[in-house]
Amino acid sequence: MKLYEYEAKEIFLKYDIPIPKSSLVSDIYGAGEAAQKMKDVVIKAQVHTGGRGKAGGIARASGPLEANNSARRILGMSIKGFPVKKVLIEEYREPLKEMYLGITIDRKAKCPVIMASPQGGIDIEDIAKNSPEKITTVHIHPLAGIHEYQARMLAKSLDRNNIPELIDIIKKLYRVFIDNDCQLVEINPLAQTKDGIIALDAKMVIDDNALSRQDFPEEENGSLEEIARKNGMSYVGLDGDIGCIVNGAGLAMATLDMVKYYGGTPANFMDVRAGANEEQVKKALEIVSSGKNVKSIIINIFGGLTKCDEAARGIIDILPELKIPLVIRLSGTNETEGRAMLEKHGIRLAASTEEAAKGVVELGNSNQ
Amino acid sequence: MKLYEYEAKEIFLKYDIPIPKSSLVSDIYGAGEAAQKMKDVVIKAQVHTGGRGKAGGIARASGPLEANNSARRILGMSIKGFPVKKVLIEEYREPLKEMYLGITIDRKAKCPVIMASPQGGIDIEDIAKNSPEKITTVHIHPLAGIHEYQARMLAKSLDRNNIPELIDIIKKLYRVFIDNDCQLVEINPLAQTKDGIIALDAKMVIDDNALSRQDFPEEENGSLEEIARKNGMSYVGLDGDIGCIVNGAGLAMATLDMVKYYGGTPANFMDVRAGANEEQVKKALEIVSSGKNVKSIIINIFGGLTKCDEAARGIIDILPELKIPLVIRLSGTNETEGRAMLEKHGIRLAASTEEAAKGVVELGNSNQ
Amino acid sequence: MGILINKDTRVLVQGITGHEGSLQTEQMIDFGTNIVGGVTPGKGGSEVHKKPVFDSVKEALGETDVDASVIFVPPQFAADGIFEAIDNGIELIVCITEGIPVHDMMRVWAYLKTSSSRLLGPNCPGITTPGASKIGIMPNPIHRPGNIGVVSRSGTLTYEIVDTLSKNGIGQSTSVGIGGDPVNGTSFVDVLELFEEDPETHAVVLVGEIGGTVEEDSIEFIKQMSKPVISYIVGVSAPPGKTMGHAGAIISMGVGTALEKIQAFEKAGITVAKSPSEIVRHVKLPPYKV
Amino acid sequence: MGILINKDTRVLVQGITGHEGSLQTEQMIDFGTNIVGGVTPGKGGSEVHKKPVFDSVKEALGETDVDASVIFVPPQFAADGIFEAIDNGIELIVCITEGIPVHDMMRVWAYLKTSSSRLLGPNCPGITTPGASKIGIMPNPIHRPGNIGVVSRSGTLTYEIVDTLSKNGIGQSTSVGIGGDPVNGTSFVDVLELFEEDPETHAVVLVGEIGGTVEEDSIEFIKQMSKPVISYIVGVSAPPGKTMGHAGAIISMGVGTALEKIQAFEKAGITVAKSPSEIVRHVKLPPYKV
Repeated sequence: MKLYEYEAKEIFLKYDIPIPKSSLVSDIYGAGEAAQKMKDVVIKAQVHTGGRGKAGGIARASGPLEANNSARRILGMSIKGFPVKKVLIEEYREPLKEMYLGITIDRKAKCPVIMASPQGGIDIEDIAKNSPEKITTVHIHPLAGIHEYQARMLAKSLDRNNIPELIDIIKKLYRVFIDNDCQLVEINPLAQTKDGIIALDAKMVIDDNALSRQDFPEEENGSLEEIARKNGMSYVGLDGDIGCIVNGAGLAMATLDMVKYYGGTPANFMDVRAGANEEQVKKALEIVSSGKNVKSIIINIFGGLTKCDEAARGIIDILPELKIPLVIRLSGTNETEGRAMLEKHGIRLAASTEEAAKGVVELGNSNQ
Repeated sequence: MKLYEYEAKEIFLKYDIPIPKSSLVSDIYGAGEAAQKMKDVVIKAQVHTGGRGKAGGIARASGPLEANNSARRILGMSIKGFPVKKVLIEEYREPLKEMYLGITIDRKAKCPVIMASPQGGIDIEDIAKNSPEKITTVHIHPLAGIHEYQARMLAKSLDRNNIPELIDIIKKLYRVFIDNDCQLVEINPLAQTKDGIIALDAKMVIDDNALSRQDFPEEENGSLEEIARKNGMSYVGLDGDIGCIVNGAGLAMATLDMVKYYGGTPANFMDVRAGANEEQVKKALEIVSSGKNVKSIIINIFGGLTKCDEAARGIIDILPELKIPLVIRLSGTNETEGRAMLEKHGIRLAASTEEAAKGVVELGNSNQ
Repeated sequence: MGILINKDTRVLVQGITGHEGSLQTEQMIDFGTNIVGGVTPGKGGSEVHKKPVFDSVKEALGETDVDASVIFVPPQFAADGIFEAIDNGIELIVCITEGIPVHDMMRVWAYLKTSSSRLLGPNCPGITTPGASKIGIMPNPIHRPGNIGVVSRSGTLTYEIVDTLSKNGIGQSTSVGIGGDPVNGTSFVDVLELFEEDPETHAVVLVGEIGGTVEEDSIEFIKQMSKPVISYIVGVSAPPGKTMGHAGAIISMGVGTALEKIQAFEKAGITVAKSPSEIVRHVKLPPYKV
Repeated sequence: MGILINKDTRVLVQGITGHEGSLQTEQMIDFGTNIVGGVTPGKGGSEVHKKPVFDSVKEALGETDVDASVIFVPPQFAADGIFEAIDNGIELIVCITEGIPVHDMMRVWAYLKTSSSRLLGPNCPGITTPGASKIGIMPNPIHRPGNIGVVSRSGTLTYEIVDTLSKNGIGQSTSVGIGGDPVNGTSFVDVLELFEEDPETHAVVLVGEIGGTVEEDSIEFIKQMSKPVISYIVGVSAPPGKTMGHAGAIISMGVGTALEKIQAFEKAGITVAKSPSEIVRHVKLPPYKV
C-alpha cells in the first residue's frame, strides 16, 4: 500500500526525522489559513503517482492570497487520472544541495538495501543509470540491523560535512522501514539547507501482507481493483477486450500470454487465488464483466484448493444476468462434477488452457 | 550493578509487567501513610543481598499501626552487613501458586537463556538440583530475539491454564533484559493469584560495562570497593592481613594464590588494571593500606600498558606516609628505570611473583 | 526415486487442525505420504485423521522422528512456525502459507542460513514424487511416475504443466514448486542441482515468471548441466510491475520482465517453450525424448 | 612458524589514532609486524607512524590487502568495529578493547558464526609469534622464539608466564591470549587444535582461571592431543564469584571455581603446575623436555 506524502511525513515526524512545517488541507479556505502562518510556502498535490511537479501539481506561493489561488487550482486538478483531494501546504525551505536516500528490499540478496546519492532530485534514476558510482549501496543484515559503520559510510557518501546529522537520519529512516513493514521508504530530495538537513519529500510503500499488523487507514476509491482486493482476489485492468478469470497468478499470466499468442488482447488480469469458492467466482465474473470494452470472457480454473464444482456453481449463479459470451476450462479437483453442471446449462468446455484461449479469441473474431 | 527490588519493579511497571501496588518509604511515617491506602500489606527491606525473609526483613501487616511497627523494626535492621535504608510497602497478594522465571546469560552457549519452573519460591535452587526436569530452559538467539513458540513453550511449562498471559509476561521480561543490558532479570516468585499472574519479587543485575549507556543512579556508600571502582580499579576485601596490589586480574589471582601457597592470607584482591598510572598506583596503596588488619603489602606489576617507572613514582609519592612494609616486584615496560628509582629509596625488589609472595609472607612471620 | 523426499519420509504437519491443514493432511495420506503427526499449539493430545496432534514441534519429536515439516499456519504466525522447525533441526521445511510479510521472510532467511535446514516456499504448492510421497497441496490425480523433473515458481500453473505432461504420457521424477514470494527459501538452482544428481531424472521442465531474477540466476548452472532443460516463462502480456519508487528502479535495473528473461534464456541456448503443449513437444523430441 | 600469523601477515589497526592504538602500533612496528594502515572514522587521509589512516575498513581495503585487524576502539563502539571487520571479510580479528557490554558480544558472536572470520578476544593481549609478528599488546622484550605454545585467558599473567619461560631459556612458537570476557571469540580448544597441527609447537602451556567452563570444555580435546599440555589455573584463593541470582546458580551449577577446574584436569591426567616456576620445571622434564 502506498502512503501519501503527508502520511509518510507524519511518520517521519514521530521518528524525529526533520521535515518542513506543514498543514494538510482539503479546501481552499484551509490553504489560506495555513499559509498565513508561513512566509513562503509550497503547495503540493497529494496523489498516488509520480511526476506531480511536471504535471503542475506543485506550486510555490508567497502569502495567503497566492497560496489560496494555487491551492484552488491544484485541488481542481487530476494527475494521471488521480483527482487531487488534498494538498499539503508546506513551509518553503531552500535546498542548497539535493540528495537521495532510499531503503527497499533487494530480492536477490533477500535483505534490506539502503541507497544514498549526494545528487538527488527528479533525475535520480538517470544518475543511477549514467553515473552508478554516485550511488552508495549498503545491504543490511535483517537480524543484526543497521551497523553504525554502515550509517557512517552512507552519511559520508552523502555529505562529508554533516556526517553526525546524516547518521542520525539514516538510522531513524531504517527504523521507519522496519517498524512499518515497508517495501520502500524514500527521501528525495533529502536537502541540505542553511538550517540543516531536511526531508523535502517522503515516499513510503507498506507491504500489503503486513497491513493486518500495521495501522494504516485504507482509502476507498470504489475501483474494481479495490473491490477485487476486498474479496480476496487480485484484479488489474488492461487495454483489451477479453475478460480473463483464472485461479493462481502463474496460470493467469499463462492464460493472458496464450490469449495474446492467439491474437487476442486481455481486458484484465484477474487472479481469484487458490481456494476460490462459489461466491468469489461469482464476484469475479461481476467485476470482470463490468470492465469497459469486455466483449468475451475466458474462465480458466485448475482445481486444487479451488473446487471445480464450486466454481461451476458460481458461474451458473450469475449466468442469467450475464450478457457476455464465456469460454470455460475446468480441470482438477471435482472436475467431473463441475463440468457436468455446466454442460447441463449448455455450456461447452475447453479441454486445456490453450484450447480455451484459442476459443475465446475466435469468439471475439466471429463477433466482429 | 544490582538494582533494588523497588528499582526493578519500577522498570517492570514501565514494561507493563504486573506487580503489586506499592510505596517506597525511608521513614516510619511514610510507612503508616502508605499502609493506610491498602488493607493487607507486606513490608520488605530493600537491600542488596538474598535471604531477607529468613533474616526477618520481610513482614506482613494489617493496617497502618502494624505497618508502622514493622517498618520501624525493619528500618532499624542490618541484613548481612547491609543497613536497611528503605522499605517497600506492598499490597499483599495471596499466591495460589508460586512459579519461577529468570533470564540470564549462558556463557557457554554465548546467548541469553530463559528458565522457567512451575515451582518457584525460596527453594528454587534445590528444585534445580533435585528435580532438574521441573526447569524448562530455552536459549535465545541474540540477533533473532525470542520467538513466539519459545515463549509459548515456557508459558506452558509454567501453567498451562494461563498461557496467553504468561507469554505476554515472558516476552516483556525479555525486552526488559535486552533494553537494560541485564546480566540477570528474575521473578521469584511469579505468582498466580485469584486476580491473575503477578511478579511478587524482582531482581535485576545490570552489566557494569553497559552503565555508560544505561541510566541508573549509582548509590554511594563510601566503601573501598566503590572508591577503587571510581578510580578505574577493582578491589575486593578479604579476611587476611597481606595487602595485595597487582595489575591485571589474572596476575592478581596468581599472586594471591602464591601468597596463600607460602602460608600467608591476603587481605584483599586489588587489580589496578592494565595501564595503571602513577596516580592510580598511589591511590591503590592508599586504599589497600586503609584496609583493616593489613600488616604488609605486596605490589606486583608486570608492565605492559602499565609502565614500571610510573608505578615506582606512585609508590615513592606515598612512601613517607606509609607505615606498612612493602614487598615489590616490577617487570616489563621501563623496568630498569622503575627499579632504579625504588632502589634509590632503599627499597629492595623481588625478582619474580614467587619471590615477592614468599618475601611478603616471611615479612609477616618475622613481625609476629 | 526423485529428489528430497521418498516414501519413507516422515512428515509433520504444522497447523494440522486448521481447515486447510486438515484437508490437505487427508489428501497427503491418500497419496501415500508418511504423515507422523501434526502440531497446533493448545490442541496437543487430540487427533486429526488418526494422526496425533502436539502442542509444539519439540513435543512431537519426543514421540516420533521427523524428516520434514509442512506448514499451513496462518501468515502472521507462519514465520514463527518456520523458526520452530529450524530450531528443532527439521531437515526439510515446506511452507505452503501465502501472504507472509516480507520482513518476516527476510528474518527467516537470515536465520535459515545459520542452520542446516532446507526451506521450500513459502507460498508454494510443495513437492511431489509420484508413487512415493507428496508434501504440499498439488492435486493428487495429476501426477504420473516418470523421469521428468518439474520445477516452478507457480501454484496452479504447475498443476497445469504436470497434468499436461501426465496426460501426454510423460511421467515426473519429482515436481517442485519453489513459491512465488519475493523472498523465499530453495531457489531454482538448488532444485536443478538436485535434479542433475538424481539418476531418475532425465530432463527438467523449468517454469518461470516475471519479477525478480531467479530465472536469470539459474542460467549459468543450466549451461553446465548434463541434462536437458526446457523452460517456460509466463507473464509476457502482464502489465509492467509497479516499480517500488526510485529505489526499486535502481536496484532492479533492467531485469525482471518475462521478455527479458526469455531473451536471456534463448541467448544462453536454453530451450524456451511458448505453451504447455510446446513443452510436451520438446520433451518428446530428441535429444530429450523420454 | 607458529599459528595464525607470520611475518607476512598484513595488519590493519582499527582505532589507530587513539592514545592506545597509536602507542601499540609503534610497538608492533618495532616488533616487526607488517602494519599496512589504520582506520579511524573522520581521520582518513592522515598518517600514524607513517602508516596511512582511512575512514573505514572498506576504504582501507581499496588501497591495500589486509589479513588481520586489531581493534583498539573504545568499548561502546568496539562491537561495531568488529561487525565492520567481519562484513569486510577480515580473516583474523584481534580485539584488545576491555569493557565491551556483554550484550554487544552476544550479538557479535551470533553474527561471527555466519562468517568465516576468526575473532580473538575481546579484552585480550593478542597474539605473538616471536621473530615473526605480534598483533596486540604483549610487551615486546619478553618473547623468545622456540617450540612452546602458550594459550591464556589473562593479560599480565600471560606476560609473566612468557617472561618466565624466556628467562629460563624456553622459547615460544606462539603465545595467544584469548581474553577473559564472559563471551568471547576463539576458545582454548580452537587454539589447542591449531597448536596440535603446528609442527613448530612441541608442547603447550595453558593458563586458565576461575569462572566459566572454557577450561573444562578443553579437557576432552587435550586428552586426544599428541602433544603434552601443562596447565596452570589461578584463582584458588579468589573470593567466590558473586553468583548471578538463582538463574546464575542454576545455569552454572557446580562449575567455575579454580579448585574444581584443577581437580577436573588432574582427574583427566593433565599436568597442573602450581606456579610459574613449576611450569618451567615441567617443561624441562621428560617427556616435554624442549
